Amino acid sequence: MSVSVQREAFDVGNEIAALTGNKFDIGAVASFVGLVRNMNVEHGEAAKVSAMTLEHYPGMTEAALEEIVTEAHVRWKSLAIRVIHRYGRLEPGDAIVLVIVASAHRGDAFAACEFIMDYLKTRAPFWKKEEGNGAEPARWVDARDDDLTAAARWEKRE
Amino acid sequence: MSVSVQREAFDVGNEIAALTGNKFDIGAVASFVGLVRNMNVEHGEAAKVSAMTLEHYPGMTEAALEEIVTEAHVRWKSLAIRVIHRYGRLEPGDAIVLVIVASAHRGDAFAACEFIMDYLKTRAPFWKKEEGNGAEPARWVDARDDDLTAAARWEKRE
Amino acid sequence: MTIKLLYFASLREALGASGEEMALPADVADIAALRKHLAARGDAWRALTQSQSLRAALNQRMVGPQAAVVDGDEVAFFPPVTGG
Amino acid sequence: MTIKLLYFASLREALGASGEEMALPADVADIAALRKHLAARGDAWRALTQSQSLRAALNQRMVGPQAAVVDGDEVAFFPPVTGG
Repeated sequence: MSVSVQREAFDVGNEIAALTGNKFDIGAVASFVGLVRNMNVEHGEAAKVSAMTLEHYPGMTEAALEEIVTEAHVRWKSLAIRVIHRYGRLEPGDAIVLVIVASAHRGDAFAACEFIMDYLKTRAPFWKKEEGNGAEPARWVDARDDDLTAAARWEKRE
Repeated sequence: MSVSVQREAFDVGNEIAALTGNKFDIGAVASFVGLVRNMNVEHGEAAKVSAMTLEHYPGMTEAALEEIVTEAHVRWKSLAIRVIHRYGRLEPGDAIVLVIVASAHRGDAFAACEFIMDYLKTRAPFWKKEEGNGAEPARWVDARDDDLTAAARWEKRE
Repeated sequence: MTIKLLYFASLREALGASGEEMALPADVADIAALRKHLAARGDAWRALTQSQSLRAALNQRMVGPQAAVVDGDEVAFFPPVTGG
Repeated sequence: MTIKLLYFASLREALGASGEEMALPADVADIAALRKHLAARGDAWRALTQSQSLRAALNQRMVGPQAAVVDGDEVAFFPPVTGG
């Protein structure tokens, strides 16, 4: 089970240990954790964020993440990959997403980990709704052009 | 204290928590763990490795790592960086090195983390001596041309 | 033919519905035609033809406007994704 | 003048020493001259001039052969690093 979509928090150390334990050919483990920030610079002068709620498309989410992980396995020499993405209501400092890639050498691990994050940002069906200071209603987060650009980098290499 | 050189093992989850706790402007945490592998493909047909001993240059090691971390802070928008490098005798599966970079956005975190690993590989005064299957004496690990190439990538961007 | 429709995020809120079972006329045979068919309901539904950025998934995979829709399909409409 | 010398890894083993305090003649004024001075001890010490890959650090920073050596300096010689 390399992909999980869940409400619950995760522990990075436990997840790395579970992925790499008893495998002695792993030399490199690259990982990424995405966290809720207390501001959104897209909305004017760094609008305050007090919480956010992640909605997703059950079924398609898991399938999209599995497909991205499979693509990473095809492109790089990875030995093990783990992706956890949370949904529901989260507060600043809470972890949203975890990607771990284990491989023999660090180049493959870093590249596959960054690729998964970039693809996930533009292909996995999650939507964020942010709560501000309470004075105005929660707002849906806009997709970022930066994320499209980041994902497009990997297309050119094919 | 962003850099530690120590014999003791470390816990990735604890280190990430210590680096990011009570900071709510962090959106991205990229980390890397290097592990002892049970083989060395440089020595003929994947020579078995039963253990390795890391020697270092106390004083210079810490200074070299601090300098690399400072350079990463200059080049990327990182909010917090942690580097731990172990020395002494380690066995396959044991962690050797940990690099964590926390930043607002993932591009900075990934780039700074990979940069630190690449520079550390060619600039921090550590030397590895590997024990094989016991039939022959321990051997010093040769520096890898791959690592020089990886470090040189970052020079070109200056 | 009958399909299952799902709406997510801001579209779900604008439509006031998260989905529905729907019987389709035979001439509504692809995603583009389905969007036009739904937009004809008026008001908030016009976003289905007027929003350039709106995405469609057919049986849980992202598809373009020409994708054929057949009996039993699950079709979802939603704004660009913002996970991660 | 007196300097502190350190040897690491395979060089340390080849020399059978991890370091020493050493009084230097006045004409041994840079890293290149120091390597020649040490190599004149013979045997394993010749690696200090013959090994292309051997690195030097002066007061805990990597330096080239032209770096000046003065009284009280700490000079280290070692093979290319292999940490990480």
